[in-house]
Amino acid sequence: MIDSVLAILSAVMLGLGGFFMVSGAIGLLRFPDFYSRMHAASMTDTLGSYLVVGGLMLTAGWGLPLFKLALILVFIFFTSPTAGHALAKSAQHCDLRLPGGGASTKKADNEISGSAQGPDSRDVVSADRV
Amino acid sequence: MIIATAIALLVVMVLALVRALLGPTIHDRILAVNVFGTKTVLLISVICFISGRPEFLDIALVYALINFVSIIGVLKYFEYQGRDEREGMQ
Amino acid sequence: MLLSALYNYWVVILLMMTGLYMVIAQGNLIKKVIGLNIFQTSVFIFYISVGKVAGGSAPILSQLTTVYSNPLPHVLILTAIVVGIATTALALALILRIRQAYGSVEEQDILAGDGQC
Amino acid sequence: MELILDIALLSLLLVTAVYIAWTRDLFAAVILAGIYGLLSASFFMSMGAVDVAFTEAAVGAGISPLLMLSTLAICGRAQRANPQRALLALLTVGVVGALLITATLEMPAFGSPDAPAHLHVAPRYIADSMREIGIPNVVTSVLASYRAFDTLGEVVVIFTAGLGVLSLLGLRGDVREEPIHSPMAEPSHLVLRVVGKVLIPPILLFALYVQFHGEYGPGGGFQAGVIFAVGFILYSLVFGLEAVEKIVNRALVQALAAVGVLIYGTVGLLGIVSGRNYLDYSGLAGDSVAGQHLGIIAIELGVGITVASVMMIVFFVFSAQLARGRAVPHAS
Repeated sequence: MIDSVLAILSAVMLGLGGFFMVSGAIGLLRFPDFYSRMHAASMTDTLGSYLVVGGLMLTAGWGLPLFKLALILVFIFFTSPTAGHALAKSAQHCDLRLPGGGASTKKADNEISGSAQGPDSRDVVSADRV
Repeated sequence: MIIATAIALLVVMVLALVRALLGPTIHDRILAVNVFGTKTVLLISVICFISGRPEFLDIALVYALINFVSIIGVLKYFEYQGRDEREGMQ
Repeated sequence: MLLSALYNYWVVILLMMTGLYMVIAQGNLIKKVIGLNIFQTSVFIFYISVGKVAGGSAPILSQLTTVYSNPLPHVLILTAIVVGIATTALALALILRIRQAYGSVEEQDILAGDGQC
Repeated sequence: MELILDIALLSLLLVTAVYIAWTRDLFAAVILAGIYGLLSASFFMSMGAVDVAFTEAAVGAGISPLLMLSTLAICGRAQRANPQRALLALLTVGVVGALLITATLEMPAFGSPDAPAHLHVAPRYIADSMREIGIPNVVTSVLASYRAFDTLGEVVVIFTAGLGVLSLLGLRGDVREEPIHSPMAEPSHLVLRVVGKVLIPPILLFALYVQFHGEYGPGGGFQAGVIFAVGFILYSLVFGLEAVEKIVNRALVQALAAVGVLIYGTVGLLGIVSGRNYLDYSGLAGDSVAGQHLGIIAIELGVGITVASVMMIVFFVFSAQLARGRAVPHAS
């Protein structure tokens, strides 16, 4: 009884996790600018990982694998949002602008090399000249 | 369901790879690598369960750590680079 | 049938050729090192593919299974990966010194710099 | 499922490699090389090569992109094209590739159990290693006992490469013109500093686990060394190079790189002293299985120490170079 409930629960969690991750990846691919892609990717990334690892934990049974999965969960809990935060901060820091030009006004609190350069000193194109 | 999850993970990896190839900015690529890394952690855990030897989760664990370190490293060097190009332009 | 039997080897060869192309065609020394790394990884993939036994599990003995992949390629490649990163580091250090001496990491500039001396 | 995984991962690898060759933005190339490392490790995992996947995880996705990026940050990321060379190269590559593909038609089918590679020594390793060495991880027993001499060579190569990097870049690093400044060490990265502080102890603990669990599961000296170094690399990324040098003395790390090789060699000599061959550990303890076990633990420790110190030396030399970077005058 307990086993079948666990199996169903685990299948539901794995399925939901897969759904969230795929939807996040579609967002990563289709959204128009960096910050909204970032939003789609990092939110679903964290939730999808929790669901998948949680689903695996339910099938693992007692033992070392369960403990390791729990560790993975804890690490993802710490690293995934932090990486997202650092990434967004770095994008803002490098003056990556939204199409509307919102982000470049916020760089007054970044002390990097004074405030001499205008918003064009480092635009999206020069950040990635292929 | 585990197999369906593995296939979903592969699909996500393909989409993230496409984003990493398309760019357009370097931050998009870094974001794609980050997503890709997390998905690799999950894919490896899932492979462990599919192949019936879940004691190999150490590898997924090491990925979860290394991925974070490399993202931080990439961002750090990009800040160096950004500061440099800015100084060059003045 | 042929596809599933030889697909791994074909991909290995295509990767190897991509690496070789980068080493020959690109003038930038860093790009050459990345090309060498790709070439190296293709060899790793080749060894691991050769070592795979259908239905075989990882070569860590357990009661659950009796068929294992061949452990010997794993040993060779495991050490090769770490040696590979050490030699890559050495190559990158050489590139940094070349840049200090010539002011560039492009092959053409370096050759031109040699011609002047 | 295995076949789908295999084909999908290999195709992704191929796409990534071709894009790396095609792009002219070196920064993108290096980032994609990171993805390439992740993919190849997943591939190794799906092939059942857990130890290899472990090593590739730590090296291919972690340290190698970091080293390349620090080189890039000094050398610039633009790259020049060379069209006439490209044509010649394409021709060469096409001919060589066609020849090699013809050669693969003679290869035994992928995964066939009666391929020549599986008939010679591997069955003996799998059948007898439990009785002779007494540890379940066949890869570790082959690495550290059956082929220990080979591994000694690899460790010496790693040590030599570390020495080479040090002599090329490190020796002038003692004279420092300006204080090393790390953007990540600024207070604006508060979240990163806190999370970094939380994560470093588990990384080091995990490295020790990998080091001493290598006989029973995937792991061993090579992997543990890299993970241990990654712990310190994370510290230096978050808190700056000066902070690390307060903790780990540079001279000590350089000495430890040699100590690891010496431990390995000494254990080999102990084999001779106990009346056996070089690197035969059977005589180290009462019965031969216990002796083998002891010897493997000792040499794995040597490997781990050398790998960890060489990786740390290399990374710190590169970041010191990066921090000083443009203070060095160009010859141009």
